[in-house]
Amino acid sequence: MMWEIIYILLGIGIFFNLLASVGLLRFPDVYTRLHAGTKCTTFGSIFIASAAIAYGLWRWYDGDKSMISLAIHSFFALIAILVTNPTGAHAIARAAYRSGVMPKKAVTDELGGKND
Amino acid sequence: MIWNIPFITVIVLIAVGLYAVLFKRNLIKIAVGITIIESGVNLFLITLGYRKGGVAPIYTNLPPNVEIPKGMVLPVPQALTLTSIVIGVAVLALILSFTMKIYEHYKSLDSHIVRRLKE
Amino acid sequence: MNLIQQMPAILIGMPLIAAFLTPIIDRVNKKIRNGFVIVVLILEEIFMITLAWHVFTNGIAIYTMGASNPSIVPLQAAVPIRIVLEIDGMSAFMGLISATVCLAAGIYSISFIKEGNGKGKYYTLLLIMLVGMLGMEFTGDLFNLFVFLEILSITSCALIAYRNWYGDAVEGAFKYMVVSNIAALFVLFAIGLLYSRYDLLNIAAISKIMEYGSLEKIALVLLVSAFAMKCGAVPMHFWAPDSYTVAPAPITAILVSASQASLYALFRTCFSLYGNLMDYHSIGIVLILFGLLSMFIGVTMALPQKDIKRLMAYHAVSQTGYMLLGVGVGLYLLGSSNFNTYGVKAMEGGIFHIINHAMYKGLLFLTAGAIFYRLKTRNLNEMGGLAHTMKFTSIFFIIGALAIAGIPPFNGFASKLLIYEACYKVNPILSIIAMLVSILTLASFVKVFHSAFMGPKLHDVEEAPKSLLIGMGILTFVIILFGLFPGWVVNNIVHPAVTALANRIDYINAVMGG
Amino acid sequence: MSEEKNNGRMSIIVRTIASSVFPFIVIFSFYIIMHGHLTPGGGFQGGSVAASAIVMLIAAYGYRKVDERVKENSLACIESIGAIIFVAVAFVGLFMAASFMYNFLVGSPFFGEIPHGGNTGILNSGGILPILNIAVGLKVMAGLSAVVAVMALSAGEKK
Amino acid sequence: MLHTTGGYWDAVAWIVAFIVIAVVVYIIRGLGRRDFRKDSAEPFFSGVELPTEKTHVKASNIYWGFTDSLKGYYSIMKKMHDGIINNYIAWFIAISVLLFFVVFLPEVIP
Amino acid sequence: MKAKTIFFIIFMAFLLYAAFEIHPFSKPTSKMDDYIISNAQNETGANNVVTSVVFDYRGYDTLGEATVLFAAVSGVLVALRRKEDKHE
Amino acid sequence: MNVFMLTLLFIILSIIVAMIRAILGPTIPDRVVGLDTVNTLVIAGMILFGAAKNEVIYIDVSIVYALLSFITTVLIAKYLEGDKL
Amino acid sequence: MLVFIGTTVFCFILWLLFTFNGNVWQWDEISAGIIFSIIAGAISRKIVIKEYKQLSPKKWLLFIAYLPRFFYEMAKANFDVAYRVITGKINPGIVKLSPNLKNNLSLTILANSITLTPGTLSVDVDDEKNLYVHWINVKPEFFEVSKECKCKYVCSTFPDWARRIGE
Amino acid sequence: MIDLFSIILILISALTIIASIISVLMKDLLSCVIALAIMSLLLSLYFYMLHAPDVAIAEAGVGACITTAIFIVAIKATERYEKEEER
Repeated sequence: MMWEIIYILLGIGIFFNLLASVGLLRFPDVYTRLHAGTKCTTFGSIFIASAAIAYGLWRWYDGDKSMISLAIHSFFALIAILVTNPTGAHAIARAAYRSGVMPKKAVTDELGGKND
Repeated sequence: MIWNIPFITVIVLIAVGLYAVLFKRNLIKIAVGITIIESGVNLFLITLGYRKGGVAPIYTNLPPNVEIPKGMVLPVPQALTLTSIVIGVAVLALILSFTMKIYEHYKSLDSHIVRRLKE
Repeated sequence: MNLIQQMPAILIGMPLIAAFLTPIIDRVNKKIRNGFVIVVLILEEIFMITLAWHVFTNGIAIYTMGASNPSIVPLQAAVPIRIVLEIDGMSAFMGLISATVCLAAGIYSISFIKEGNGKGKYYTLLLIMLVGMLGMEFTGDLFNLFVFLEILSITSCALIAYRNWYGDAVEGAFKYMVVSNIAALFVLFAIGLLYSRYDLLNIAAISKIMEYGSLEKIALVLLVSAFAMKCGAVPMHFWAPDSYTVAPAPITAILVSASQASLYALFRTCFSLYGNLMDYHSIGIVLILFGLLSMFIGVTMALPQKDIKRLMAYHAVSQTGYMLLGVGVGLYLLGSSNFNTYGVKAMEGGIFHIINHAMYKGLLFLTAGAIFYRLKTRNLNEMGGLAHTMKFTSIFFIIGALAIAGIPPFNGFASKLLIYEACYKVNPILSIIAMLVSILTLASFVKVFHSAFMGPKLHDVEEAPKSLLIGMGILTFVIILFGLFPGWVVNNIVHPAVTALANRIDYINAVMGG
Repeated sequence: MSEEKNNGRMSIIVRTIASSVFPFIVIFSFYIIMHGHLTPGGGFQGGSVAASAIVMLIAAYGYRKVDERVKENSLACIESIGAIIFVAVAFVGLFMAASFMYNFLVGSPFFGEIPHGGNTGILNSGGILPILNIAVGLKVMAGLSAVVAVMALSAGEKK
Repeated sequence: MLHTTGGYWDAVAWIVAFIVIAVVVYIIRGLGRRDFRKDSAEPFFSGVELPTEKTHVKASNIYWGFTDSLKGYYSIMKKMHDGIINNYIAWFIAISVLLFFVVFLPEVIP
Repeated sequence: MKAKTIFFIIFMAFLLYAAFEIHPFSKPTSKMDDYIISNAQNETGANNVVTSVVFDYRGYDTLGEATVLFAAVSGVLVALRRKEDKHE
Repeated sequence: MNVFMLTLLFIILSIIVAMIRAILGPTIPDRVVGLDTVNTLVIAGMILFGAAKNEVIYIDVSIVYALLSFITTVLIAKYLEGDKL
Repeated sequence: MLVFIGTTVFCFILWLLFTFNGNVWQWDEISAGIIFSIIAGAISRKIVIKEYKQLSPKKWLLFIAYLPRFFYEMAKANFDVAYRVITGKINPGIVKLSPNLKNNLSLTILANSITLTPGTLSVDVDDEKNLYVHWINVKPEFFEVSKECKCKYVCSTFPDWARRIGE
Repeated sequence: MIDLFSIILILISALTIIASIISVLMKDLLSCVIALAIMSLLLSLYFYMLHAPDVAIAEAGVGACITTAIFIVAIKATERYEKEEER
């Protein structure tokens, strides 16, 4: 039972991570690539880390005491990803805009002219 | 079963770094090349110490059924690599600060121009 | 606690802790800092003489870092686990050179380096440089050798770039940094190869069980060429004139002995690590060729120079050739029956030349620095008539120039005589080239003396300040002493070094026991 | 233009996140340093992580803001102090016990516990190793951040 | 007393001899006519007027003949010392390769 | 330029030869390291053998490493220091 | 066969694809996006390897990366914004 | 002072979590934790928290309550991206939102949330705390919405959550 | 027989080499730095998989932050593009 849950979690993680990479290749400009690169990797990594957390908790429950710290440390890695990834994306997007990389196929650009 | 591919990786890394040092004229590129050689040598030391089926030589929360000492990778290369990494950072910082100063004086980073000292 | 037993560690640790204290003392008071550094350097010299005397009389001193009894290698493992410092005659000999030159340079720097926001760090780096040299010379461990090599090159580069308002200074530092770092990385690669083969890092322990296979050959080549580059053998000497020219004068004097530390590492690799296992004939010939090329190209490049320090730097390259020649002849003859007759003499000549070279080349660079201190130029064309006012400096310069040219009764003559006579037995051409180079050396120093000191009084300058004179005086004193009693020096200091270098078995047994 | 207005500061979001992550990195680096003899890590690793935290502040707030609080000279002094602790511990081994770098605390009451086999980790084991870890950590933290700070200052001056 | 391969060298004896010779020379010099110098003639420079002010030969001009006669050699040397950092490393590689051949040749050609 | 390339290739060929000559990957010779792994816990009291090597068995190297870093920081401070008023 | 290792293989494949973007990327921000993605994937890979080998203490490395990768991104973004440091 | 204590307690909790290995903590672990948390708190006391309000436990509970909702949005976002990756239908643009948030923390929470939620990516923020958002699928109806409602239109209830947590 | 671990190791080797080659060949120095960061990242994963977590942390701390920071500062103070000037 436990292994099945882990399989499912890992499967979802792999799917979204691969999706992120493919999206990175397919999208036309920086901003859309950021959508793929940030959202999907974060989401995929959440599932992969959750698999590790589940595994650690399970082993802990089975009596292997030290495995709890696998869960705790994975959880911290997860939190760190969750906090830093969107911030990094924001930083890149802003830098890209300020360094003159305009969004392609843009319908509207309300920031235009304000990058001073 | 993985022949000597890590060692070959090391040699290729050293080759790439040495290529940069030998053929690239930009001084920062030379620093990049030195960093790559450094990484290659570090990787070499680590690959020397790997033992099949070994775990890290740490006794805290050791996984069960580890044979001691044959079930652990060698610790000395890791210690050497740590020292080597620190030295690499120190050298890199010094080289790049020299580069900044050179640019201040010469207004160029081309090694064919930065040669007041010759003959 | 036996103090003489702990001396190696104290010799390394004391300047180190002084170097770490210097930035803090610098914030308190500048005068105290100068005094502190000088006191440490003098203590270092005294301790070094004590240790060297101990080593010359009692044989090899062993210091195991972190063991419960440092002077024996722990026997619970069959191989040395901890880092072992091994001070034999050669190490002590090199240590004496480094300590003396650093003392002279330290005193010289008091007035030479202007008081500014960098002087505290200057002294820190100078002390660490001393530590780097001593560490390289004392250690019996390959990786430790690499670490101290890096300490030495980093401090050297930082000090070469000390006058960072000159573009050339930074450029010379950059070149030296790249060159020495590449060399050090290949040394590390070679160490890794040896480690992969024997799972050991101790020089003596590796040497004991070494076989001369293809990995060892590659390691040997990398070690020899890297150390040869670091000691400035032609045709890998290009960094030497560049960096010697632009460094502050006292640093240049130390750089000479720093490159000799690399020379020491080269000799240690050839004699103690590989010894007569390897094909010593061909490596000996390679060293002799390096020596001949260095001597000839160095001196011919020196002749037309018009920058006084660059000229002297080329002479440093040229004089390194003598050492390589002498020791190369020794290596060439190692193991043959001729070794005990003239191989030893050649090595005595080469190694005696190391200390002589450090002294007189240091002195010459210091005099060049004194001229620079007053005139603010290194260009020989702008000098002239300095002997009218800078009397002591010109006397020191004459002594140094005569010594380097091998004019009796100064020390250069004694060592060159040994090399000439021993090389003559191997091949007369070697001696002839060596003598020719000596003549050209004299010629180029006549040129310097004529341009800088003779002639009409062109500049209105004063004598150099006292601390500069004291620094130069120390080296002059040593030169005259060695020139007057070369026999005593060779028998009591140089000969133990030569025997220590040539007897690989003693070196191994000191660590491995039996 | 924006150079004057921003004065080297990143956007408000980056700044807020950098501030909130800062104590996390610092306490984590302390954990790495303190548990160097138990888990992967040690003085150098923890020190470089802590230095990275300071680099992050420099990046997010601009050098000027950090310069107001930490001068590079005081960083150099902290580094000296770390190095002095290291050498002093080594010298205590020389003068009080057997030799330079002798691990004189193993077997002594406080730091001397000797674990056997795989275990969950005892903090007060390891003899002088934790002290050396702290010394090196202090040193590396101060040193690396001083390097970046000085280089950033020098680069900023030119513009 | 320094024993070399073919004999020995003693600096103190050399200095003593030097001093003795110097004293002898001085004595011999003292035996000569003291008034010789006073009425010695000016050196004859084949009719050219001697410059009254002191001149100083520039350093670059010394050994001009030497460098000029070895022009080919010096042009090669100047090309070698080109001050480009890449070439410095290239020389290191070249020497290593030569050493590799020196070390490995006995294996290939017994 | 051409000579440089040739020398470079030959040099790398020799190093590649070395890579094939080393012991097969993952089967190192271990004499010193086996002793260290077995005895590190008893001799130094640390669980992490790497740390006990870094700070105890090869502590002197670490001292050197710390010195390198110190020297590099001083070097950067020296190399990038501001111009002084009086030039030499 | 350990399922975590198998997952790691797929993660490596994703890294390959992300690296193509980092290599091709016409502008610097594109490359940085690639770098960021590789970063996150490596963190995931580290967690997986630690779990695969039952090594509890290895996860520290991934925390360090998760915290520090952000700094690289911010630094490059800062350079691109053209501010002084 | 309160800030210092808050940071210290935060650090101490983190330390305890890091060092938990299945057993109860040893006394030396805890004492080391206290010492180092105090040091870390002293270092970062002026950097982290600028307002005392943020220390209130109510905010933290709200934050935890916010997570499920956030996670749901994230899942939706990913399927959205998957859809766009496969079909390649994009209609991007940069739009300006005025969420009327007062302090930095809430703005940060909002920005990071909308970066991770469907179709939006925060690009810039100006001095009046207006967010500029890159929207992957700009709907034509958006331009007809009044200025106040734009924010709500793009990112549903996130501004309210951010306001409740941050302010 | 070749196991999963070896395949992964070979893939990481190839990626490391590619990243290093890219970092040498790029004309824009900023791209070089990014490639260098990727190389350091993969190298760290390599160390990690060879069971050297100590070294992996060190490489993480240094390669991810300090090296990149120093390089970027240096590029900031000098120039961004590698120029091939006439000889």
